[in-house]
Amino acid sequence: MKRVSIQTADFDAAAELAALEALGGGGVASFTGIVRGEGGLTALELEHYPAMTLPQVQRIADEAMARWPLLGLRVIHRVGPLEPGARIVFVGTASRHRTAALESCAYLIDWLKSHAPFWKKEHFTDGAARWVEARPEDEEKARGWTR
Amino acid sequence: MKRVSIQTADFDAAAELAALEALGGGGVASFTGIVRGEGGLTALELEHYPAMTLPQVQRIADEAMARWPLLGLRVIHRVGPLEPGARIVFVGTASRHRTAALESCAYLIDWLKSHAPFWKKEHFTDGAARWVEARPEDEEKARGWTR
Amino acid sequence: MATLTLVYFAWVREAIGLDEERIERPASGTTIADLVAALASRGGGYAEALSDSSRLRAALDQRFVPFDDPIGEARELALFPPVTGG
Amino acid sequence: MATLTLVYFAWVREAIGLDEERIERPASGTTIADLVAALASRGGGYAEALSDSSRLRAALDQRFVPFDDPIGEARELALFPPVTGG
Repeated sequence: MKRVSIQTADFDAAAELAALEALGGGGVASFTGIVRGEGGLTALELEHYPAMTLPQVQRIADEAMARWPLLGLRVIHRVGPLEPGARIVFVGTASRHRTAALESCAYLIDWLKSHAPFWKKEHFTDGAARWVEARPEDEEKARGWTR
Repeated sequence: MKRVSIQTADFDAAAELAALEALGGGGVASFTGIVRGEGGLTALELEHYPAMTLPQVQRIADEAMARWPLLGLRVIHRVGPLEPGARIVFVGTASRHRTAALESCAYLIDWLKSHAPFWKKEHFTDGAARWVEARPEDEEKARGWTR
Repeated sequence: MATLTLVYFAWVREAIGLDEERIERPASGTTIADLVAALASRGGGYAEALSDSSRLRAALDQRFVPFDDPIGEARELALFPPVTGG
Repeated sequence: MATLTLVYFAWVREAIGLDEERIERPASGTTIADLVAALASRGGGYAEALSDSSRLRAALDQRFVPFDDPIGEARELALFPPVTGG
């Protein structure tokens, strides 16, 4: 199982986990990213590059499938305006081996952060808006996997 | 939030994830261990050391809370007889930072594997039974966190 | 005449004021850096968005590429800030 | 007379045929290794379970400890194989 979705709608993390658990593996790892509501943030807007996003995320997913013995992998990335507390991204992996599940989950989120064409804009209560700046440590983290 | 349970009953991984997501952090990581049903396995029996288990798992949880900036942490470990496909263990962590959530989740499961008083016995269709042997790489993995 | 579609995202899009535009495709040996410098020299929002290429990333036909890659026969060049998804 | 409760788990418990038993607590300087060797010399299931201490782990009053630790004033010694939870 390898499923990748880019969508505006929310998703049911429980159903995604259940599908991964049903693959018969020994371990399921997941990561869910949530919009933080700090500093008067009213909305996080996610822009993306539609022609590129899905193929690029699929490429990252293929990379993970090639690198670890996975029974299944699920990536959901939302786009559009999101409220504080909303889910942004879900990565779930299932494997016979816990290390493969955990590592591939971390790999996928690190690569989504630094190698998928999404951009975040923060909107605040006072009307201000600001594009989130990339953090150099995110790119370093992704590069760490190529060592 | 820091909650640790040792129980025979199954648990609702979705509800656990939802509680962690509601803590306002940027990321929630989880790991769920599942009984593999290979080689004619009919049941996995989990024995533990009741007087020691909960204090010891709490100690591991405290260690994780001290080491990473976590908003919350949830550990559930089941004991008793479990069928193939059943959940054995759940570890969930929430943090403002995805790396803290992911690393502490991996740390917790590595330490539960090698430093909590549980023992697994496998029962097979032909009536045979066998105590699972500890894998040296599990102890090494846990030791890796002390470097 | 071959055309090259330029697509812009995030604050690059906002500064230029366009989602995309078409231009005549430059000679195939032209690098992305060359083209970006030419676009920046238009001034205004272009200069604002494209003058400092260290703040920019590029994708050629939906593949991330370094700025010293030639444009070749590509049909789409995307210019944008470093990505911040996940 | 102070007593020491011995508790056994997994195949150690099965080989000995007991969950736990009480013994007179040895002199406080006695190490776990000393006591385990004495228990193994009882023969039968004890010998089977306890002769090869490299296959065993111990907890003294619910704390994992190495085999060369003295028993001291402890009230409970648990003997078991390496753990396999998680």
